[in-house]
Amino acid sequence: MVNKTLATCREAVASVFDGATILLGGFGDPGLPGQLLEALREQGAKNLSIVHNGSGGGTHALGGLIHDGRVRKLTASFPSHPGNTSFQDLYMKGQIDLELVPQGTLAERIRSAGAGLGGFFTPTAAGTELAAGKETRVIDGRDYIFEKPLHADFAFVRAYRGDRLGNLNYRMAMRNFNVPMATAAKFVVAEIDELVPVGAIDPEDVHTPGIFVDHVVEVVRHPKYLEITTEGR
Amino acid sequence: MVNKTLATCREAVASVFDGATILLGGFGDPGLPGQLLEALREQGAKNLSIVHNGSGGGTHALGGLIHDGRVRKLTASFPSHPGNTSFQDLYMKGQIDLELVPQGTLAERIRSAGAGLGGFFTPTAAGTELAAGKETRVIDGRDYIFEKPLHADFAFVRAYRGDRLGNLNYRMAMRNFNVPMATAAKFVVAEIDELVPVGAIDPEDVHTPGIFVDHVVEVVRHPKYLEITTEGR
Amino acid sequence: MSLTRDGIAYRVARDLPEGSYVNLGIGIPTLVSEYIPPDREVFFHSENGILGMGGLAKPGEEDPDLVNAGKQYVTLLPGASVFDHPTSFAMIRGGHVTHAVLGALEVAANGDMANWRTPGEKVPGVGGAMDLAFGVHNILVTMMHVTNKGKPKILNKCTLPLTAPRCVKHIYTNMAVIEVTPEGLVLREFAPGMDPKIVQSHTEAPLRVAANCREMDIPAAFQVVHATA
Amino acid sequence: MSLTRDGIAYRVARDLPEGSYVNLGIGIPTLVSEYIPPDREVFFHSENGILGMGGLAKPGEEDPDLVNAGKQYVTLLPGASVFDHPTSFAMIRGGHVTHAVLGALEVAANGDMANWRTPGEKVPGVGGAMDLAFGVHNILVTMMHVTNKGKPKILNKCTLPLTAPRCVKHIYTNMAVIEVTPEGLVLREFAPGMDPKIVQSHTEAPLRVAANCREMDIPAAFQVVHATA
Repeated sequence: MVNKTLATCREAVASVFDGATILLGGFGDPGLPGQLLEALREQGAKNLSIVHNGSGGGTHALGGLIHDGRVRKLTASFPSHPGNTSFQDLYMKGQIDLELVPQGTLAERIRSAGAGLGGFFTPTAAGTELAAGKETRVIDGRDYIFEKPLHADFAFVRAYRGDRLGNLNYRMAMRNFNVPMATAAKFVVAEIDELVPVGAIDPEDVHTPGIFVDHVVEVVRHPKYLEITTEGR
Repeated sequence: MVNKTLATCREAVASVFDGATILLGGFGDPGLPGQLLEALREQGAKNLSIVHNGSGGGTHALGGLIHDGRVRKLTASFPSHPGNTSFQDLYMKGQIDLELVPQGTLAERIRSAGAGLGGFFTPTAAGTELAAGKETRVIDGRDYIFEKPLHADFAFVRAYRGDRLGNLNYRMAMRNFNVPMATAAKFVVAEIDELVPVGAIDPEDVHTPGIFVDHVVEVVRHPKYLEITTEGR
Repeated sequence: MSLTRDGIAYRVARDLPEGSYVNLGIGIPTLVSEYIPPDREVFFHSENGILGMGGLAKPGEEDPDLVNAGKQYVTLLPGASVFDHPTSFAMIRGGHVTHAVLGALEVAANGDMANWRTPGEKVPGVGGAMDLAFGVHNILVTMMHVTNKGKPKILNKCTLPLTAPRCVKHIYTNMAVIEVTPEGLVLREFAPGMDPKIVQSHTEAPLRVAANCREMDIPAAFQVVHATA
Repeated sequence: MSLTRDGIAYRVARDLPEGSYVNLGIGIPTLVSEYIPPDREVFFHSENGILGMGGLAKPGEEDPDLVNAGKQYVTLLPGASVFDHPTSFAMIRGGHVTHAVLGALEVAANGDMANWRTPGEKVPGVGGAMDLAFGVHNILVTMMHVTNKGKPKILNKCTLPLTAPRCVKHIYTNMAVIEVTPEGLVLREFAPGMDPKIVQSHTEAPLRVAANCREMDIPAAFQVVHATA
């Protein structure tokens, strides 16, 4: 019997190696796998390359991982979290690399990787500073730039319900980057609120089919991750 | 008050013009907008360019439209419907053009159009007869071919439930090409089984948000479209 | 007199047509949703995967899984939908979102816009700004007409890195409503008590005055004495 | 003796591992799902947007909105999911579907496969064949070992237009199980009553006989007297 469940976040992050590239889902708190991140922080792997929309704040979750000096590179669309952050400190000291990617391009590059494509042309950023060094092409009279797929070693996502086959269901605005990220890494782990029996998620309500997922871990939602954040877009 | 409902399929197809390109959803019967097609057949527009997975059989729906000589070009992945068909007759006589596209490439080209992209590189068909004349590129050691987005003037799709805002919900295997097609045409009409009040479709169950849809038409499902077909893939 | 921030939002809200699909940036744009006439249906889109967004959630009624692009807890209106990032940006880049109301640091006479790199910022961030500026047909800029130091923000040419070239269609400020046309900027309306000459004196780029240019019709509550006018 | 069509399907089914995600082509491959051992979980994928497909629907119990890629009415197993075409082909092209069992007209010694253009066909059709052949790591071919006219289908070089180059990993026929390796074809098993020489005599491409090559372990019900052997 296929059983993708793991008992703890610790087991789920055990195989993360130094220098790994990790897709980290979530946008704000919804869909952020905060407890996998805390487990990763304890696990100790370093020189990580993290792909996430933002850079996190405070000293928990992603902010904590960056604070601990464990991240060598961040690929993000909005790392400019208001206020002083660990990311800002390290970035100003030249101790962390940043690849800044427009949000839609970031999502599409991840989807492209998961879908087995070799890249795509997007109009976004054509002719701007963020297109510097990128291949450009005029297609049907419009300027486009070429963007490559963004593959990763690991993806950590958060969903609402999951089953032992890895099927995931998200509530409300939790899908965000989680849906494409779950398709684009060699090893995909989902932190879920509730492990349900196979069949409890209606076939029409499976947002990430189990084919994409290696493991699910049920966690108790920590109130810390429910705080209202003030992070900008 | 926004109201995208139309009373009849006749109104829904009224603006189709000679030479129009039409995305036609469905795979087999599920998701095929059969009554919009019958209305289109009565409407009379000709020299149509139709994009659909297959070529239809018999003399109703797409088969009927082709039978009537109204289609000048078919873009499809599997037009080789078993048995003699109107498409086969016209194709053998050189009276209808065929653009043969692998099924996944067809779906992705349509999605690419709806997503505002300029095209993508896919490994599918690289080095085969279907890549003849296409740009090729080696990306990270693998051969890819370039495929352009497939835009259209009209998209006709079929959904299960819909509301006056154009939100659509599909049952089971109805989503198929309908989801991407609803994003890729200038004018999008959905044939639906049931018009429901706004809010009746849960936000998490909207598979095609109303932003993509121009009109919905409620129809009574005709038993003719429930016949078991023997069309191959 | 000039408009308050809410006044600018109020003025933009009047121009969003029935059935439009609108993305609101942070700052003044966020206020726009408050001023949609009650008999008009406008659908608000949020980059993180929401269409049909309602107002902010009341304290104590927040849904922890439902924030807007500014990470504020929001509500949904009947007929709303939720989806993933690729779908959300397909809506933006594919031209399905009909209007975006964005803040800007600079706008040029040809519609060039700069709003993603702030002078002196430590860490750059672009978010969804470029996708919106490139993908949405009607880019409506809301901003104060001049900087805190009184310098024009509507320029002959942007000095900051561009978000997108030639993307802005209309500019709404505390002083004026300006249309970007292929022939340059056209002054459509000015704040109550102002006139075209005053607006031009705060604008680097030349303004053509529309034949039907008029004083804005805006409630007194949205007007303030303008410090620099 | 050689295997029936069901025998070929039975033999393939034994090799699909627990937890595999499998796409079945039409013809012999369709039969494979019948022979998965009951204690083994294998998930069947259908191009038109189904994962976790069960068997064919019983007459009178068809769901009009649920067909497989062959347009037959099917059922879903618990844990199934449905999705759209772009997602379905992301599963295929992205390498998430682990196995595809496909019919073929010709397979070459290097793993080249031809299965999309039939000689003499009037209208060409490719369907999802190329996406599968290019995207899925384990391409398992099932076919009769020779044509109706007794000619080999396992060739030094394909004569028909390729579906994909170097894609086949294993070939299952009524006579043999053959592995495609970088060094050429390796005979792993032969049908009961056959031997490596007989198999080679029906195969154009040279076969190396594996050190542990053996007679297939297959129930008698799946064996028939082979006309050409």
